[in-house]
Amino acid sequence: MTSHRIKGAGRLTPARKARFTFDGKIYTALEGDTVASALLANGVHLMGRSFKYHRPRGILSAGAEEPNALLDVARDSARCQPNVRASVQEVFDGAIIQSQNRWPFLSFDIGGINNLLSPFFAAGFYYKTFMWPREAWAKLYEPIIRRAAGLGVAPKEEDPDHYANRFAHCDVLVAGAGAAGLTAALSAAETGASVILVDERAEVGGALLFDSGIVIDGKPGYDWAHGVLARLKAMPNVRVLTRTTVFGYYNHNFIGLAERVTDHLPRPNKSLPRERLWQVRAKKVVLATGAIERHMVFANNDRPGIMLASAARMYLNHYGVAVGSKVGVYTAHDSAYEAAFDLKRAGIDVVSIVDCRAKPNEALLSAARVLGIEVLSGYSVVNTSGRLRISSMTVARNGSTNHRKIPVDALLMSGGWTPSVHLFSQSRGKLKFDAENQRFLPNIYAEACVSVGACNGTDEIGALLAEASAAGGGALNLSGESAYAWTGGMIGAAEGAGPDTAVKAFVDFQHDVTAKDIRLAVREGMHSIEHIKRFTTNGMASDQGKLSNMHGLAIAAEMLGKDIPQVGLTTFRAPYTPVTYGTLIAHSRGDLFDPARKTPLHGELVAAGAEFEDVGNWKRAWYFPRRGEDMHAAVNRECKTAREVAGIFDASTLGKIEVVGPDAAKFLNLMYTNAWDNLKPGKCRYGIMTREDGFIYDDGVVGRLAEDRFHVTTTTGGAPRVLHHMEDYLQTEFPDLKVWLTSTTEQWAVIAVQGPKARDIIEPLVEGLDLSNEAFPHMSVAECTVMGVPARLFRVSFTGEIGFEVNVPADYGASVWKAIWERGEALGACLYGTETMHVLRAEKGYIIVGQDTDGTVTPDDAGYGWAVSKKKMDFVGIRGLKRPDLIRSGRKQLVGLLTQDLTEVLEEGGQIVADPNEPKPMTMLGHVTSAYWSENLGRSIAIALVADGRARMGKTVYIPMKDKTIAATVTDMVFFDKEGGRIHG
Amino acid sequence: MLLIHCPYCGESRSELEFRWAGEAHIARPENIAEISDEAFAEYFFIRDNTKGIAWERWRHIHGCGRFFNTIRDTVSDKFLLSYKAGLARQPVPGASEPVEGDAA
Amino acid sequence: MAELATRAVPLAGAHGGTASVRLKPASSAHRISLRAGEDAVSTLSTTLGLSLPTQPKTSASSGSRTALWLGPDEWLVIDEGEGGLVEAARSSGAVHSATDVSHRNTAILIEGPGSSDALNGGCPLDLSLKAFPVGSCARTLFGKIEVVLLRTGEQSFRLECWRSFSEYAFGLLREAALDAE
Amino acid sequence: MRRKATIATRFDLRFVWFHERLFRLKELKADMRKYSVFAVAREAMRSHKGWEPQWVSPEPRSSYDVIIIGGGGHGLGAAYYLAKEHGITNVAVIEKGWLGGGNTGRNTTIIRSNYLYEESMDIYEHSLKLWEGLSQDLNYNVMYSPRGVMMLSHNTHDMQSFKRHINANRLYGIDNEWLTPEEAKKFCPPLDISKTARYPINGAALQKRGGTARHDAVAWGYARAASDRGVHIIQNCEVTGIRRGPGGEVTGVETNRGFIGARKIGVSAAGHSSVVMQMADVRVPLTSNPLQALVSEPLKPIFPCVVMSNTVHAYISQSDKGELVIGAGTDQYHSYSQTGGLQIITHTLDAICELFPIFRRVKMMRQWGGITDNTPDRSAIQSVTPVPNLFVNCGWGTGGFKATPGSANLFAWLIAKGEPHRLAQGLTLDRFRTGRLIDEAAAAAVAH
Repeated sequence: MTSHRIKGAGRLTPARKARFTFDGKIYTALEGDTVASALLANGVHLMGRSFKYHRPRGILSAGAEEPNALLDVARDSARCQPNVRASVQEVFDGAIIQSQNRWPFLSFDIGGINNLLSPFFAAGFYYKTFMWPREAWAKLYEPIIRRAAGLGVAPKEEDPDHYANRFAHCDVLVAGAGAAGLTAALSAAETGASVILVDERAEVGGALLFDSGIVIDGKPGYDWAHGVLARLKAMPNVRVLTRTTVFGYYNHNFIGLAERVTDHLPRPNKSLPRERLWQVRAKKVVLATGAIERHMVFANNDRPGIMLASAARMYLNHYGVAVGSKVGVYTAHDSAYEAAFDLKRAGIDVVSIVDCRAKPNEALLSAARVLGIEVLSGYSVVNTSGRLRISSMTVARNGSTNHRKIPVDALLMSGGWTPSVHLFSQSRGKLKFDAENQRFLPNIYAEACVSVGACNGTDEIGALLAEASAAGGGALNLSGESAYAWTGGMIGAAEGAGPDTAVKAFVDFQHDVTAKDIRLAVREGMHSIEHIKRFTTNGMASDQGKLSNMHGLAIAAEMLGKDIPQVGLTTFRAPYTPVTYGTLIAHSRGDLFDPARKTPLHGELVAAGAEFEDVGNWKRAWYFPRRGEDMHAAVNRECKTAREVAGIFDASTLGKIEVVGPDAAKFLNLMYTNAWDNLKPGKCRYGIMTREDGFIYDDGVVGRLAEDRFHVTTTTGGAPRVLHHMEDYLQTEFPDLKVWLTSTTEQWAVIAVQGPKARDIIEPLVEGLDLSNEAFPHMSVAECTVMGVPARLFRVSFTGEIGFEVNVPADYGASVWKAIWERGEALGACLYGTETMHVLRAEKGYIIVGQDTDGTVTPDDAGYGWAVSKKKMDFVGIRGLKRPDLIRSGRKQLVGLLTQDLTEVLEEGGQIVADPNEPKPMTMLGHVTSAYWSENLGRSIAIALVADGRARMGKTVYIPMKDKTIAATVTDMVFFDKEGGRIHG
Repeated sequence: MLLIHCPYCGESRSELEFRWAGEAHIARPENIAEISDEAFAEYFFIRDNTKGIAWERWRHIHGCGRFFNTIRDTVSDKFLLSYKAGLARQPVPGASEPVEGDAA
Repeated sequence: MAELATRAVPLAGAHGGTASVRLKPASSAHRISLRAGEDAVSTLSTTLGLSLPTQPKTSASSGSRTALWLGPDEWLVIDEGEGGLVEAARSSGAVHSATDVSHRNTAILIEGPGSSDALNGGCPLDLSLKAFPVGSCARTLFGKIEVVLLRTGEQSFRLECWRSFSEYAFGLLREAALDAE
Repeated sequence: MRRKATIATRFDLRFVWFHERLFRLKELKADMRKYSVFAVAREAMRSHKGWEPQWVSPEPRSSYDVIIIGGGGHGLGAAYYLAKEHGITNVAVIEKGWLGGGNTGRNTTIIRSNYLYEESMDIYEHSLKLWEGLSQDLNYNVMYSPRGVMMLSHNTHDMQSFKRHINANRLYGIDNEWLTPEEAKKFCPPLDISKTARYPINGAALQKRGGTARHDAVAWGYARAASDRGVHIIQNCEVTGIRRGPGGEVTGVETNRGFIGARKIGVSAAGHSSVVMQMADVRVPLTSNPLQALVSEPLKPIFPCVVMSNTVHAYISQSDKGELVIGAGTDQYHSYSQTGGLQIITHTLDAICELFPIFRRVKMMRQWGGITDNTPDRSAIQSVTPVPNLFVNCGWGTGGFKATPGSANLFAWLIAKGEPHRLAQGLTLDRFRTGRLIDEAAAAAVAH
């Protein structure tokens, strides 16, 4: 296909091709290619620009740790994804791929000027400047910085894809399906345990995908891995999830997985989720997450074409791609030799292995000799050249200034391997430093968890297999051998990275953090690794320091003259690699974001043309506009009709709790400020609930149905918390009381019929009950039959008119509502919604808890001191109510307000002052809690909390608004039918 | 997300089903109406907020509905014990010495 | 005599599911929330005609009636026949609370090989047959709502929820079913 | 190599010259301690080798006039103001870990002052005014960015509550204005204001002076400025006990580096305040809860302001680096673990994506947790204590960052004078006895 794909190498099928575009140019890939392998196969090394200096960057790795090659990958204008790692994303036919953070082109980027200005842009420079003049930061500097920063561009359209969630449980979750993970999973599965095996790659195998030198059970590693996979897949107790990242290790072995379901498919089935969130609770977790190869820190170590040795080996052995034709190697570790050997055997010119160690492994040296590869031991690479791709490396013997320039078009590097302890650390396990091998390893476990293989520092294949088998809980007897035992490695700056000059030796590629930045941070007093990280931004890029953390730490330790463990290690946090919001949200969007609760009468309300409002989770009818009416007109009409004829209202959302048992009254005595033992069956009472602090918590009408049965109502929003509050006291403080609580909010549809003709409307529908004033006066309750179904009828009023609340089993609600409305309509009644309900109750001075009170209001403040029993020895709130501040004078009290201009309706939330001319800050007396136009009174009315309000009756107060000041007179709260005769008919 | 053992259900269930209910073994004073302002503030507001081993209440609100008590290490978030409401303050499992505390 | 009220059930006409997960609203049933102390269990069992389960997560059925253990003093008793649950409980003479919740709850039947996967789209319980065998029941969560789950067969469940949450429950099941194996 | 460096230097000089001409700066102090564009340019020419440590970390003296326990923004700030405004320079800030390692470095950096109660307005507005000049005062760019904090209203209750706030703020002289949904969309274009949303937006309250700042810089800036005035900054020093004299008064602290004497002690230990206070047998009404936050991968500018919605529980802004910074809720239980549950994160993100559906393909890059110290009324405590010469500043809950300069400034006053400043009189411990709470939570569901 192209000259960079080597015939016979790799495991992809040459016949299965896919086409994609990169920055508008069409390329061909093979199925199974990553974007990185496909671009490399096409000879493309330049894939991105760095964050700060906009330096040209190519692919560095072949895995999740990639810091450089971040691309925008799209299917269409809505399905575009910024910051995708080219080394992870699989190519699919039709992919539209673009480079990021460059303008106008990737190859010529104006932002590259930052590279020239870099001496000015040292770590933390922005803390020291951009301060003058004061306004310039937000107006000038910050906008420029913000435009320059950021990598990819967020999609502009709503994501059309969907995502899924799955809760799962297992005995053993294995993270990583390399040699260790496969072994542990098989070992566990053979004991009958339920196993979930997870790997972030499309294929299992881990390092076996590139490491051609490993043989297990007599088979090449890759073949063995696929054999084990086949066995696992055949077992019913095993689930293998590939393309799935273990992104988070949370408390008590709760593990978050992100499975990429369709991002590799050219034309995914629409029913498939794009990604799936797995929330797994595992009895045991086996971490087999391997190790990540480190780069070498030296001058200009970031040019395209410079990459990790294992990555080059992966591109060759798995994808069949040559990363260069004249390849140099710079290493401190044995593994890079094997990469060189593989490349050489594939016919690629490997010009030199530069090994900074004085005495590399003799076996490797002789193998190199046999293959004809020059080895420069005790040498370092001190510089590179090449604008958009490396063209040469400059080498020097350690300690010498004699430089030799060697032309190369690729440079492989290895500083050794960093065990992937991210998940172990997330689980809050404690690490220890392995000084000999300069690495942190798992030490003290915080969860039921075990690390195996390279992430545990176990590198030798035989030991690894034995360790993994034991971790799985079974007893597999596997043999393994590798071509060479690996030794070596270094952390920190190599020769040629300094010691402390203008040289750019990159530690963190994406954030352009260099060795000298780390040194500067230390010089400025940043001695904690967390300070160094935050000051330099080392490890804070989207790769979260997978490559840079150890180097940064080592350079800081050297500067400080301390051992590495003394300098510390920054905390690893979830996610291991970035996770799409959509995946984390899964189903919770649109209608499934939050349940919208509808009453049993909802369909009838819709049919009647109701406008709705959100109250808590409920959809409630707000008002019922008729043709040509706005809200104001509709509410005025509803208010008038309700008082003159009758109004019908859906009150189903009121919270209802059935309190049953021989001690029911005793319990309510404790939970409400009122007394209940003297309430007779068949009667109702308005109750106020406080918490121990004495402030109003909830209110509602309570009906006693029998000696041992109460029907308690709560506010719409308060129902769940009131029930929880009651259960708390019942179970914890008063467990000896024989009483039980059951939520019946949704058992009943509640139809309120209020107004002079209320009785006429419902009477024909009610059986078995005399509704006359004498037999069934205000504040009565009875069980009866309505339209043939068992019902509870309340004679209660929240309007000041004769009122009934018809409770029927919810399924019958719509039918009964229809019948009531049919009769009501014939008699001239209306339907009304919450707005009219608010106006009518305000005309009567009835409060709404949560609107007129706010959690700082006592019953007495609200004018409901009468509802607090003076006789009871105890109730919840009895002591709180007596605290000094709750009984002091001058408290805010609920009062009525009448504006001096009748037509002026106050703003709810308006603040009240005594002296409108006081300069700011003004002394505020309180605020308007409710304010409406009252059509029945032909004027505006309001309720307000006012300091010492009841002592201010008749006085004028002021409500200063933005454009004017409104004068109002303090009054009592009953504006309509002050004598209260109407309620009794 | 915590895994919480409910002593009434006899098994461990996801934190999603539970609601935390504050420090355990704070008894409501028998003579609450009579206590001083200071004593009331102590009862209602002051909590140990222990760093380390803490006795606390949970409710299996979306399960069996019961309140119960646990012993949890607030540094590691590990549960050491769950026990039914009404039982006296339980000792820390594995602790060599009994822990002081009232039996409320 | 006034006209008789007619019944309108939640989720009327709701349908959904896939070949591997069939979803359907259950027909109306009688239900009580039954609360009683240990001492009342045997007499209540006798008058209700089934033995109230006393082990967590278990249920007991007899004829048209099923009692689900929800808590140490709490059962959801469902009768898909003639009803009479409140009366039966009352006739025991034992101290108890029986509250009619026939209309508060509604139920969705989930059947098919993917039914536990679909439920695990929103339910954090372990629904494997080992942890949640046939006859198991629990109050738990499904997405953002509280539900009561009863396993009626190896591949079938009954999900009870409050009526105003039933559209949400059905919607989430419908979506999760698409992702069930 | 050498040639390239020369080119870069020449360019830098031109940049500096341009900068100077543009703003006619006159300050040309050679003092190395002074930060300025000139100092940066000069250092650029010599590989930044001349910078001194931002603060010095001396061996502790045997005793101090004042010891502040807790090296976060509040504690460091209090030390700075003690030195600057009260002339008390024999001060040590003792930090058990690294400066700013607690909530200072873990929060979502929202700054605003549009609170409801006078006690809250007093302190948060005092703070906001200090924020406005903090970079210049400290000679350290804390990147205070008044880009506007917009709080979304979704229903009638929200509207009533917000207008109550707006009116109270206006009469108190604090900016806060009501926006229609269309105005809100104009101010923050990614916002979804469609009527069909599950929680449609019926308006918003905007405080234009609200915004964000760079959290680490606040700690470092205060540390540097305090250190300049002679304050000792002692890191990696854990207080293990508070020693008391015969009259019960404090005499110093036991630490893992030995005893250090003090005439006065100020505790400003955020989530660990109750632990420290217990060393002096003082119980404070606090619950420490995990509070989580997260950032996305860096993106080009897409989000111009700060948006909060208490109803759906979402807090979001975009950092100068391009990350979407999102505040999640508190976990329900009390904990010192600095970690929390995944469900808190997912719940926050579904709210964010409901308000901003275009963010569904954005990726979470990092999540973390802090420990918030919450009081029963969700307002802070700044108070004398029953122990003579022991002062406490805690209970800032989820709102501590925005309070930093104001809280530090008034805490310094409290320590210096032994009694609260006029603006902090309501914050004393006594309110839990009297019942005179400052219940912002009751008024607005969540104070953030």
